[in-house]
Amino acid sequence: MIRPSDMMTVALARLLRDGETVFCGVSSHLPLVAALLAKKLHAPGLVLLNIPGGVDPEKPRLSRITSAGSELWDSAAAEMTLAQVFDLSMRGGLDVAFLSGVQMDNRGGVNASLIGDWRQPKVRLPGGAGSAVLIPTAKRAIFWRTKHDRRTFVQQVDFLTAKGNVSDVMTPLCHFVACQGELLLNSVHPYTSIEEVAENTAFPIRYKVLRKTTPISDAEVSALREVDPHDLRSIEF
Amino acid sequence: MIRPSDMMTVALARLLRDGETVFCGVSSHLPLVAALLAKKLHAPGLVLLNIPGGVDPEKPRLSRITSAGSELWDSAAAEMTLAQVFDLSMRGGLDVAFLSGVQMDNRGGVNASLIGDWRQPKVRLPGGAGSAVLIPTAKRAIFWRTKHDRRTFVQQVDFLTAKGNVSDVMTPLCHFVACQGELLLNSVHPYTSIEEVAENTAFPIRYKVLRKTTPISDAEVSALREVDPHDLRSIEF
Amino acid sequence: MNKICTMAQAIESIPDGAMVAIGGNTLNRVPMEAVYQMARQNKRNLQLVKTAGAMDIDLLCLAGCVKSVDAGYVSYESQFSLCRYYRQAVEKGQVITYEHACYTVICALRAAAYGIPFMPVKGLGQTQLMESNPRLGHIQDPFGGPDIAVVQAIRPNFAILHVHYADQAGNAMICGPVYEDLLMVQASERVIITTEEIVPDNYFRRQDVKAQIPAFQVEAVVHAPKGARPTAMPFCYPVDEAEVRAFQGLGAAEQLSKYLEGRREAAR
Amino acid sequence: MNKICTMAQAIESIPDGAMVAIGGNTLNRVPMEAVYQMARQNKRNLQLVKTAGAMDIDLLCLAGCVKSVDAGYVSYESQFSLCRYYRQAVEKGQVITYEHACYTVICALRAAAYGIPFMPVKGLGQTQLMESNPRLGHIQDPFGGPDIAVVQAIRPNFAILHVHYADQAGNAMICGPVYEDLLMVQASERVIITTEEIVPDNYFRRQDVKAQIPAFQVEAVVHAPKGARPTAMPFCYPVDEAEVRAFQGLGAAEQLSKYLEGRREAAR
Repeated sequence: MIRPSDMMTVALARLLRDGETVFCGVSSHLPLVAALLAKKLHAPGLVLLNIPGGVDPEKPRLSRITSAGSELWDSAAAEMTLAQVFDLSMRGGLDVAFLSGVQMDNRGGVNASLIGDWRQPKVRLPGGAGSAVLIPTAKRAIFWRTKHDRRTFVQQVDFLTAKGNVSDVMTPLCHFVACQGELLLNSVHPYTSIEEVAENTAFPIRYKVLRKTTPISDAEVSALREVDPHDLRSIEF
Repeated sequence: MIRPSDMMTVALARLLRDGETVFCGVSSHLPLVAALLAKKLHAPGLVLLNIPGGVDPEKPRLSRITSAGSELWDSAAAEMTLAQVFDLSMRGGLDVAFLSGVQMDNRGGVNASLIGDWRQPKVRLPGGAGSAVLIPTAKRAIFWRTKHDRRTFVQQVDFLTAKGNVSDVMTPLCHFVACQGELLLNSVHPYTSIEEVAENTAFPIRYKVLRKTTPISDAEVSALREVDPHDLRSIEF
Repeated sequence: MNKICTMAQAIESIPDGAMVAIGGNTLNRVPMEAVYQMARQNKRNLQLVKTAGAMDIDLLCLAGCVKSVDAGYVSYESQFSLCRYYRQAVEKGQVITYEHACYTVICALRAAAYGIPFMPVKGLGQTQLMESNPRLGHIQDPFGGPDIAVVQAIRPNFAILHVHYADQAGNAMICGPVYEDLLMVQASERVIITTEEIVPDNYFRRQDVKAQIPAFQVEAVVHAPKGARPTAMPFCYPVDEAEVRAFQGLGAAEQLSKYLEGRREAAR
Repeated sequence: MNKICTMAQAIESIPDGAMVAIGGNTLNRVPMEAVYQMARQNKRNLQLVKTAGAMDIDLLCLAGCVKSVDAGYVSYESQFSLCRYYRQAVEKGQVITYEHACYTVICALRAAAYGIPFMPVKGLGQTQLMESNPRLGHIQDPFGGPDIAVVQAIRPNFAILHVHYADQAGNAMICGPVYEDLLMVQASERVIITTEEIVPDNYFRRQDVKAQIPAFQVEAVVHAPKGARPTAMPFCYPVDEAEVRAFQGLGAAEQLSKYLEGRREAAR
């Protein structure tokens, strides 16, 4: 049986290309593992950027508690503070930013801020961290979320934290791609169906060609074990 | 006989107070020695800031060629890049900046840029370095110049590089202080006279009380020898 | 000048209502001993500034010390989940949130460090942060380009950081990730350093790598071994998970003073 | 990826008309071997960017490579006096000077690094730089404060720096004063590193102090021992005074090629 956390991680890794600069922020174990997996498999020149400022750490021993700790700095070749990583994106030099949130609409709008009205929020969420500036400036902003339900994929977000260059959306059920400003279903993970995706999505599902996500290969399985032996990719599951 | 370079250095040192942050830039051997002398004599807590970014270097072995070299960094306790030193002044945290130039008028206007019209300069000068932003922002901008003649102290500068908080002007002949926007003669060095100052100054000499600059004491002489054994204060004489 | 003082003395210098920037990031190198002390001293109406905060902000909210938070992210990560005391305080209207994009906190601190009233910010596209956060605005490009977003300067009254090494004069060094700490030093009016270790005078002068924080910018130095606990201190100690959980389990403000007392004992 | 190439190859990548930021300060850690190579390759219409330049700008002016200079200060210090070739070129109208306050060069580079079109600058009070330099202007404060000066972003096409250590991928480290070099890396489109020493792969990974320049920002690495001569390289060599004087004594552009040939021999 394929675990959604494995499928998501592998599918995210496949989106990354050799030589790209890739930013992972706070509370981002799953895309962090995906980036390390891509580096191991097909993108050895991928450059991981992060909050502690370690550029391209080598085989970091990830922490269960944080994805912003010094373990991403220790084996780095160079230093680039968070401020400088943001600057890089602002001047057009960041290829990929991984970002998450609590709500997303079918135009790629992200809410990570609050539920209700901002003047008097019903629920205060953690906040978008870098989203508001990274989603519009990174060449590709990849949205990931470990829940796929109608409270997450909504008709309209309660608050628009950020919107911009979301290129891909990865969930436990499927992979959306942005096409002319609209999220289209690109592939459904092997263990589910378009019906299940539709049931759990509050906006209408549209697609051009419906694919199944390519199953995880043996090489991917073993690389995944190697880069994430403690299964940190599954923390939020 | 008192050398003008010694008198200027000592008189500048006397202007500095304990605990002050003091910036010396390029081509500034004389005020650099003055700052080290003040630190030696009456201002042990003076913090010297400089272009290489060495904060408060301890007994640096100065270079004859540059006042922006690594000898000011090597024995520093902390690092503060030039950009950060400027920032400090911009936010109101720099006590003293030493600056020079080629012309000065009796309102404290400085020209370090050019002679003639800026659209077609007759003589291109080095440029004001930090003057244009430091003279208005440092709490006290101290102007020093190793020449005192009518081409330097002019009725009107050819080009206004900077103007602002000039508090003191030190020359081989005398010490001016700024008072309500005007340079007033504060003291004449022991080896000269108000007549000589006036002859060599193109603007009218005004003063409230005319003093002689206090001669160099024995303690000052010996401290000067210690901080500047190779007489770098006299390079421009 | 010897700037070493006790934690109590250092924190006493912070008046109610002060704007305070807190170093570190999430559960990494946060000056928690100083945070505990702020709660013990019952500070009121603090205006907190941070890019990504967690237990620091959560605890000060539980203790009722906080008036407002300027931050891009306030939450624990992964298993420790949300900052519930902070959430409750915001949802009850007790704490004002100025939500930022982490980077706009950085830009606002840069503006303060550079002595300018505001900083242009690239990248703030379609976002309701522009309407919900009064510190954000727009401005014309005088050189003819399109309008650009700006953020107002944030000049904290205090920055509090926990470092690895400091001398008695206040020269201080952080090893490993610096986060926004150095920027906070430059942006803030007054700086309090808590340090794992006090090093001898002239220690940094003999190093090839200099202290990143010059003494003249520092007002107080507190010797606080394990001063970041229960957050992680790179090269020194990891997150103390049990202690974080104990805090998260308190539930009510009444339990906090006992917890803080326990922490005082542990620090002895 | 191995980015090591010859000086000739690295400099060939710079087209005529390029805007080039040159590392170092006055006679300190200037990438002179690269400057020589630009002159040998007869670059034309270069737009030079520097806070405080000396022999680098002077030589490129003598060689007729320069269209404009953005700088705060162009001169040798003390005994070496003025940059006469630069002066003559400006006075003859061959070279345009955009005069800055050093800090406005820094602010312009920061604007480029931050992806913004301009940077507010505190402190530009009464100065004719505002009228003589078209890169300076004024702007309203949208938060109600007084108007403030701004400088337009300067985004060089190239930054050229001389460093102590670099690996073949381009990770690079400067020891001692960094001047504006690191900012130039962030502000520029392409970066050429010349280095005293090539270090093995993973050299920096094992250090407590990391490379300040990440490989991905670097396009070319040139192994150039003594590549800063005749300027000083901290911890390595002082200014070569005789060579500076020899250059200052050339007098005319015709003498320059022989001088450059001599330098090529010396570098072997």
